[in-house]
Amino acid sequence: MPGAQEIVDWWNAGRRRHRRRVAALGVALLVALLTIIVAVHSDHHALAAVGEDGQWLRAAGDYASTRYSPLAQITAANVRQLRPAWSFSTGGARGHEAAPLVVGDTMYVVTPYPNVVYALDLRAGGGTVRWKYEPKPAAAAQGVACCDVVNRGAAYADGRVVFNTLDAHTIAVDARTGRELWNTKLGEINRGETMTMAPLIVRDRVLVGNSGGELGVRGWLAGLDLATGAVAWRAYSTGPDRDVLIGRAFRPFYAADRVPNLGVTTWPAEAWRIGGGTMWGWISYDPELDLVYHGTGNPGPWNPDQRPGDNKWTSAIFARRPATGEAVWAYQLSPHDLHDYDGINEQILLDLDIKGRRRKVLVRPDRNGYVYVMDRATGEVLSATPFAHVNTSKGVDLATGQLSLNDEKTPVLGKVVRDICPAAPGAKDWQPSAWSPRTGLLYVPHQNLCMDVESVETGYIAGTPFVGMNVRMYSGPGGHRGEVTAWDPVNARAAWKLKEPFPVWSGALATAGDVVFYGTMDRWFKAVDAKTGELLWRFQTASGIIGQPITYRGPDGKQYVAVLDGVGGWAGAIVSADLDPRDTGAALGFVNAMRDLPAHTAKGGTLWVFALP
Amino acid sequence: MSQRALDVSALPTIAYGPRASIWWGVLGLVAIEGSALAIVGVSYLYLRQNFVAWPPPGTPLPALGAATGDLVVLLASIVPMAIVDRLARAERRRPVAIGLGVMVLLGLASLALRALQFAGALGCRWDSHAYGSVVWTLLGMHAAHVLTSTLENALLMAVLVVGPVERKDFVDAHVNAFYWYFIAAVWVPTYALVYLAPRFL
Amino acid sequence: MSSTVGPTSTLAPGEAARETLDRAALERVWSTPPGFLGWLTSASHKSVALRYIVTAFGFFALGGVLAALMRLQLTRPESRLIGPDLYNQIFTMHGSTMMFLFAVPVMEAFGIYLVPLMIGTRNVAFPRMNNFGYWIYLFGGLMLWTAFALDIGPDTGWFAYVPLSGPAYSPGKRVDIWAQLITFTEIAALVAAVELIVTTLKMRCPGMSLNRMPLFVWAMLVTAFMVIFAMPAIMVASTMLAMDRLVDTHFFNPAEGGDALLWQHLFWFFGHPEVYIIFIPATGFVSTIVSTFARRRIVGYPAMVLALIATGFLGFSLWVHHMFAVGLPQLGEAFFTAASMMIAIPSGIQVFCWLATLRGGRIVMRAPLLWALGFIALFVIGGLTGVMTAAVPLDLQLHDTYFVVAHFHYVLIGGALFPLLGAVLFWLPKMCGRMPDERLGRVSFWITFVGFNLTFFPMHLLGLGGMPRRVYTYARDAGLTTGNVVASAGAVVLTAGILVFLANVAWTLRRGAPAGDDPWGAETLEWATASPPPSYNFAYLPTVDGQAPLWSTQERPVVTGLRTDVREVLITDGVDATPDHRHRLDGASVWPFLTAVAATIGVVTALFTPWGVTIGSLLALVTLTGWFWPRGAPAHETVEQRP
Amino acid sequence: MSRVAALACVMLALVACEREHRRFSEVAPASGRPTHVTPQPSRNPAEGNAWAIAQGKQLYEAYNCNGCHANGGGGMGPALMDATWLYGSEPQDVYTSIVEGRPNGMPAFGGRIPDVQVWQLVAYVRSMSGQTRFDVRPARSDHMRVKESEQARRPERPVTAAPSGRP
Amino acid sequence: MSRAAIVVAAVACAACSGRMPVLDPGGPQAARIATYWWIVFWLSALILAAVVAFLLHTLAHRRVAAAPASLVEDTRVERRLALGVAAAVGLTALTLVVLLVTSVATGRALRSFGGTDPLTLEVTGYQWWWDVEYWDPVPSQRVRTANEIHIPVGRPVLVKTRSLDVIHSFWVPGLHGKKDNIPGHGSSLVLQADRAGTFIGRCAEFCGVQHAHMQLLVIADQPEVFDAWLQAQRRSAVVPTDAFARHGFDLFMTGPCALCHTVLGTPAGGRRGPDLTHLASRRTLAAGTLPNTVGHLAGWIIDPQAQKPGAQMPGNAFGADDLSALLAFLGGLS
Repeated sequence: MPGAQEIVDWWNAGRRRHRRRVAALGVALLVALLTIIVAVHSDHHALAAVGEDGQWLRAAGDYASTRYSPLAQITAANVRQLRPAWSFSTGGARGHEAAPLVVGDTMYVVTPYPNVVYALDLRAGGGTVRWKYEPKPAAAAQGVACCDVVNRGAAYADGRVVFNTLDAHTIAVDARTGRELWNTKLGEINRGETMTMAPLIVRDRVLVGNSGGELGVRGWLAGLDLATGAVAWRAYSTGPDRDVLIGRAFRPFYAADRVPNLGVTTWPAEAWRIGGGTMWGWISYDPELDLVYHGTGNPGPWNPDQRPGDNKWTSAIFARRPATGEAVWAYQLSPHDLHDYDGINEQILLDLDIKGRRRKVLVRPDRNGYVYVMDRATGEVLSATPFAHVNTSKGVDLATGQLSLNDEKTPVLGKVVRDICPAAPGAKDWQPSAWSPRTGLLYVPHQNLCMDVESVETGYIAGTPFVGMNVRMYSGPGGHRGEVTAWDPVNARAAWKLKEPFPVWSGALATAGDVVFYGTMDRWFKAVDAKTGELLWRFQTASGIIGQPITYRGPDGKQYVAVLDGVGGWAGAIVSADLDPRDTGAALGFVNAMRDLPAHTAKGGTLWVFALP
Repeated sequence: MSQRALDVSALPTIAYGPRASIWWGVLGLVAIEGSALAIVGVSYLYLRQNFVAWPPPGTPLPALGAATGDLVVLLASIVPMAIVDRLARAERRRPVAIGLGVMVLLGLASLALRALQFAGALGCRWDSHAYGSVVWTLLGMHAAHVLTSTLENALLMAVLVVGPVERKDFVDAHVNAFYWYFIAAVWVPTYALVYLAPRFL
Repeated sequence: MSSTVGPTSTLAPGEAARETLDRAALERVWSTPPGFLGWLTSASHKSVALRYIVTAFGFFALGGVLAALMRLQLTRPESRLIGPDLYNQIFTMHGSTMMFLFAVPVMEAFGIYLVPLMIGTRNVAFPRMNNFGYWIYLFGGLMLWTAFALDIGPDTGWFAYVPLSGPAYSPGKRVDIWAQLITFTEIAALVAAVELIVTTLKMRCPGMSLNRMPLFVWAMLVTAFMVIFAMPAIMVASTMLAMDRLVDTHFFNPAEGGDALLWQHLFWFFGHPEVYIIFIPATGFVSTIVSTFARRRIVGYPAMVLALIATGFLGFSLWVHHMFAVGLPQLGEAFFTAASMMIAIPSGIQVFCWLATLRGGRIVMRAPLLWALGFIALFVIGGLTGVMTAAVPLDLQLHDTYFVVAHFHYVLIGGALFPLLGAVLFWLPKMCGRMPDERLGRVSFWITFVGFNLTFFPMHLLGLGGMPRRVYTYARDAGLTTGNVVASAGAVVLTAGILVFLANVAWTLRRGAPAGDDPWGAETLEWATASPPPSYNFAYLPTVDGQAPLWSTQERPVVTGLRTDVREVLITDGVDATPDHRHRLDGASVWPFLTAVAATIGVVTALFTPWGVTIGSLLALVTLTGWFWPRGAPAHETVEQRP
Repeated sequence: MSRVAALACVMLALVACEREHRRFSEVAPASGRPTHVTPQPSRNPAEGNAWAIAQGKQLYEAYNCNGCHANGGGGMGPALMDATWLYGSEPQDVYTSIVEGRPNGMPAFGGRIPDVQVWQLVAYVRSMSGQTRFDVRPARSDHMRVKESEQARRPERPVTAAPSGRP
Repeated sequence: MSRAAIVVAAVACAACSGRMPVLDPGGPQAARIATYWWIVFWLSALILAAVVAFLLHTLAHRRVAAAPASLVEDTRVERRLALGVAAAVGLTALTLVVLLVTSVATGRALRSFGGTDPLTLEVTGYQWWWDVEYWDPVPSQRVRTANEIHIPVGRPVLVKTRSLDVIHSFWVPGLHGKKDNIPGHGSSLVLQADRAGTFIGRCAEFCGVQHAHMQLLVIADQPEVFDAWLQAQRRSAVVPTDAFARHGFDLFMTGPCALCHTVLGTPAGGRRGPDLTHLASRRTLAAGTLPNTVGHLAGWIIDPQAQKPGAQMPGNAFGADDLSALLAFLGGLS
């Protein structure tokens, strides 16, 4: 509960905001105009580059979601000398999945619930707290957060740091002072809605979506006004076309998807209202086509018998106009999803030579185990190749775009179906990949898990889980639970693969020094050779790492690498939430695969910044 | 009038094999327990139909080592048991007692090997799934027979050592042998079902 | 009918003195020790069997009270007399008591009593086991009824279908009690079966080759074999159920690969033969009674024997007709329909043979025969409705309705209880030495017969009217009220009939006229000795040379040379009953009782924890050691005596 | 004979223990929807009753308790099968948690779940870590094997711990 | 005596058959079975009559017993008796063959019903009520209801049975025999009504405490009536506008009801109890236990255990005003 003084402050802030609305609008228009000009004049490098300035303005680094930095001070040759420059404890003890942001000489860190934002001054060579912002989200939100109370980071634009709180607010604070600029409530935790994703800011739009696919939440992506926080549009993932913002411009590539109101007719009566399709993952933006790309989460409940039909548009990819939210195309990766294969993974926007033709593609390593290479202008699937052990499906028919399922692995009501690979977290969950234009490889951190499931009938009770599946996960073939795969999207094959004992639940980072960074749940922060995967350097942190490593150029001109430790998330909930491993179904079955994690790490929450000496 | 009385006083008081009523009693026991094991075996095959893979994924094929050792021990034990049988018919107290002692050791060896099978070779628990349940039950039932028979042998050995010894004790040794043949023999189909069948089914 | 037929002694006059001497010695050796200890330790087949019979009738009375309660509840629609929870316990207890604690034990008890007498030997083959079996049976019954009194009575039907009886839907110990009851009764029944088989095969008097065995002994032999092959199925199934409930195995958990239908297969693989286990001994009663009162041998003895054996085999091939409604492949349906109908042929053979025997005989109309005749009429009805339910299409309508309730009560009461009551009247003179009252016997028959039909015939119509089984109430407007009222009224009459019968028995025991050795002029060997028979049955074991020894006018030799100072019996060859060797039987001992106590402790503890099995086994190890430990055998049999 | 038996039954039933009794009628409510904790019995009537605990187990699934707390191992909500009790392990404490909710996410079910069912849930929740009598705890359910059944659980000594890492 | 019983029974059968759903078939399947029944019945009656007559004749003309029984037999008599037995057995076998053939033929006929365009239902048995789903290729057009099945006259209906708790058995005696709903096993049967009317169905397999009160109604309507009904069932409920019923709606959603029941178009999505979206259009409550009137509904909500002890629905403490409001809302769910 916020204190009385804070309520008063908040109220006053609102009034001041009102007074400045006109000014803000003007600024916004100006910024928008400038952005459009920049966008129009940018070549394809604009997609790929974090600015040469060495800043890190959004969780994915750039609009194309490459997580590639052109900084090259740290190289494969010298990375062995990397050592901690400084560290900072966030005070949190839950899963830290966020990417720090670096804007100028300030670093911004969002913690998991209670979603404190720290601005750290980088000038003194270490992290002194410049300001701290505490949004005080409702405590009850913890009870509806499906998979730990994580937050995946903030976004910066135009002097504002924008982030989401667990209790479904989007908040913008002044990057310089930490003063709250606006605070928009977007969801209702009593209905199970939370927000964990990192916003993406495109021009004057803040794009955010909700979490809660396990609680019968109806998923949406909203476009907020950057200046005021007002909701400009909200695009639902299910329901009638007008709710999904499917209009005349909508032209999916596959004919079967061009039928009106599929968001209603592919569900049992009214089930789309509680059908999931939440948007808690990654959004990419192509300024040239002026399209944002985002996925949608799993349909609810997990028990597929309760939702016959394709369940459009869950587990799908949308291309939308950022200004209006209008859908341009959509493609459902896992129609009538059977195994919680959310479609929320990152789409990396690249220009590649596919079969001898330069194409604007979107590369999506999906939870269902396939790397999709799609034409991002039309939504055509160019290739879909498994990058992990998959037995739930037999491939994607490129003519129809249909995933061909393996009937043997379909959950059956009241019966255990065994050896389903990949497991519910998919071949790859939220953890984002990195792309290096230098090697032409996509570095995919992911897991190698299989599961047994039994679907059971479940009722919808607002604000409580709506899952209907007993799950028991365990390691996949080989016995290791995590993998990092370097994927060549042009030739649709893996260049190399690293095996990790635990799921690689952290993001990846690629740099121009041909080093790829990632962290492991057993506390190692690792640097590997981008070309060969050879382990070059590793450092043991205080807690397991599930955060997103970033790199930046400090005020002193040196290249730094930063990552948050703090084990947790769905995979690490056994540690962060003290779950009991004797229940193989705990944390939706993930605990069974992570019984030994408490022996390798403890709770924590520390920012680590590394540099060459 | 000579056939008005049928004098049986000259008949012997001890008989072996199907002539002895206790032999028939043990045959009845064998029939009952054979049926019970057969029914569990049939249940095993019935439950098999509910599985795509057998044993189910996550459970390894039952390891052959200890079970095959068990097979060897049990089959080999038929020989000393047959010798005891023959000695019993000759009503030789000391050798029979010694032979029964050997049988007790062999029974314990079989039980030790069975413990190894439960401990690791099956790769699952009785409460893991129906496969685990039926396999544990099959092996457990058979182990219970081995245990019972071993205890019987031990008891009889004790009687022969301590005394007083009756002639019928040799009949008991003889039917113990008969029962043991059954136990050893029935391990062959049990072994085949539990350890070999999943490799072909 | 006081005239005795056939000689009671075939001894030469000069041997009278020795006979007296032998009788005294035999009595000393064979009699049961007096007092309470004797009661616990008895190794006499007759005293154990009588205890069995009395106990079984005690449970019959209890089961009858439950039946009366059910009829009371169902007299009115929407009755709130008995709530559903108690009602479910009541009908489960009724079925379980009648099947497990009355019908099977009482039939085997008659076998244990009569078979040694009928085949001319002194005792059963394993007298201590026999005693052990009784105690197990008694403790099982007491446990079940104590549990019922404590509101822990099983409530999922005598068939205990999973998943309803499984751990998820039957919390508490109610079903565990049922599963353990099965353990008890199966042990008792199996012990008795082995007992009967070995006794029959190895202890028949010289000359009684298999083809001269009385039909009742044949019936018991077939029954015993059926027990041996049917009981293991329920033993395995109930153990699986108990394990599912206690140690979390998954035999019947559909989620983890178990199967609810596995239970049904195993249960009915036992459950259907169970009906024949009850019915076949009854045919033995009927054959005996019909033959006696028709004053002639049964027509078609070989056909009768073959029919019994055929019934024994066929009884195992038609369990699936209890499961037609689960949906079977068409071929399976046809097969099991055919098998189920086929069993009407051996039953038909028996009925026709009895009719022919009556036709060809000179009928002496006495009360036991009346019960047998009532049996024929009722059994034909039950058999015909059985054929109806054997047909898949019709069964789909009739299954699990009151039609089936009517059907199997015609088969079990008409087909087994009527002959049993006839048998009680028939053998009562042998057992207690006194004659039952003929008039009361007839009156009780007619009241029972009318009451029975009044109770159960309307149930056919109720079933056709859509009344399912095992419902504790029915709707006012369901059109079922009249039938139920009639049935309940019939139940009153039926109860009255049974009470009159019991009164007759009570009267007989105290006031009945002395019976003499063979009051009915019957033909089998039990009538060749005194009523009641002495502890050693026969002073000299008889020999036979035909099927009806007591009707034979030829004198037969008796067996001499058996020791009288120990419990020695004659073991003969299994097929043609030529003397083989003399065999000493065990005498009275307290260890069987203690072993039964140990087993009971184990089984009751196992209701709560799997360690109960270990505890029971350890206790049983101690008592069994005591049981088998030699204690001063006669000198001539110790090894040291041998040169 | 039968009358004596019937009489004996009645006598025994009078002194019978209550471990199996099924109190259907008790589910009938007494008063209006409670907004606050209703007067509580000094002893949870469901605690020693096998049927009531089994009902609690069914309700635990029906009311989605397992959605957050899984089968006792936890997930969105804390583990219930361990020895750590954030808000106390006594029946009253658990009752209060269910009826009033707890600030860190446990919703209040007061007025939604009738009192008798709450007590059944309380008894079941406590049985998960072996706090109730062993002979009334549930056996496995007809579902995937997710853990050892409650009846196989050795009782753990309850420790009340303040919610850690949760301000 | 038994002959008299048979006569009485035969008369009773003839008299009551109008009230006996098994013998009063409403469709071709039940008619087939009824036909078979009459074949078996009359054959059985004949056999029984013959046996009893023979027995009575034998008794009436019995020879007086000579004192001792004799083993001396008249071979001619023996031969005659043996022949008689053989003939009777032969006749029995013949009868059985007839019955077997007709049985298999009837079974075959029952399987052959179906047609190309059956109405498909999935019926799930629960302790102690029925969930019914009408299948449609378009998922959003499927209809869920409970304890009451409407079918069109003259069209075959494919009923798929299943259960998720214990074994139940779906039985509508006026239309067909029963089919078990067994957890872990699916099964199905085809039935058809040839005339409009209401057929009472029920659970025929013992399924626990309230097995007695687990009925369902099958209402056969003319096709156009049925289509209209089905169309109406596809409509979701609307939030009531009038304040009183709106209060009832709020009580439903925020109180205990929504935890277990579904009302389409509202946040209530429970699956533990029957779907109530069209409650007011149904004829009975609590799986055929009570007529669906306001009074019964009120009593049922407050204290279901009085009507159906052991049922899953608990009693609910509603004050008089709240209860009226709730009833007003429920009354609008047509």
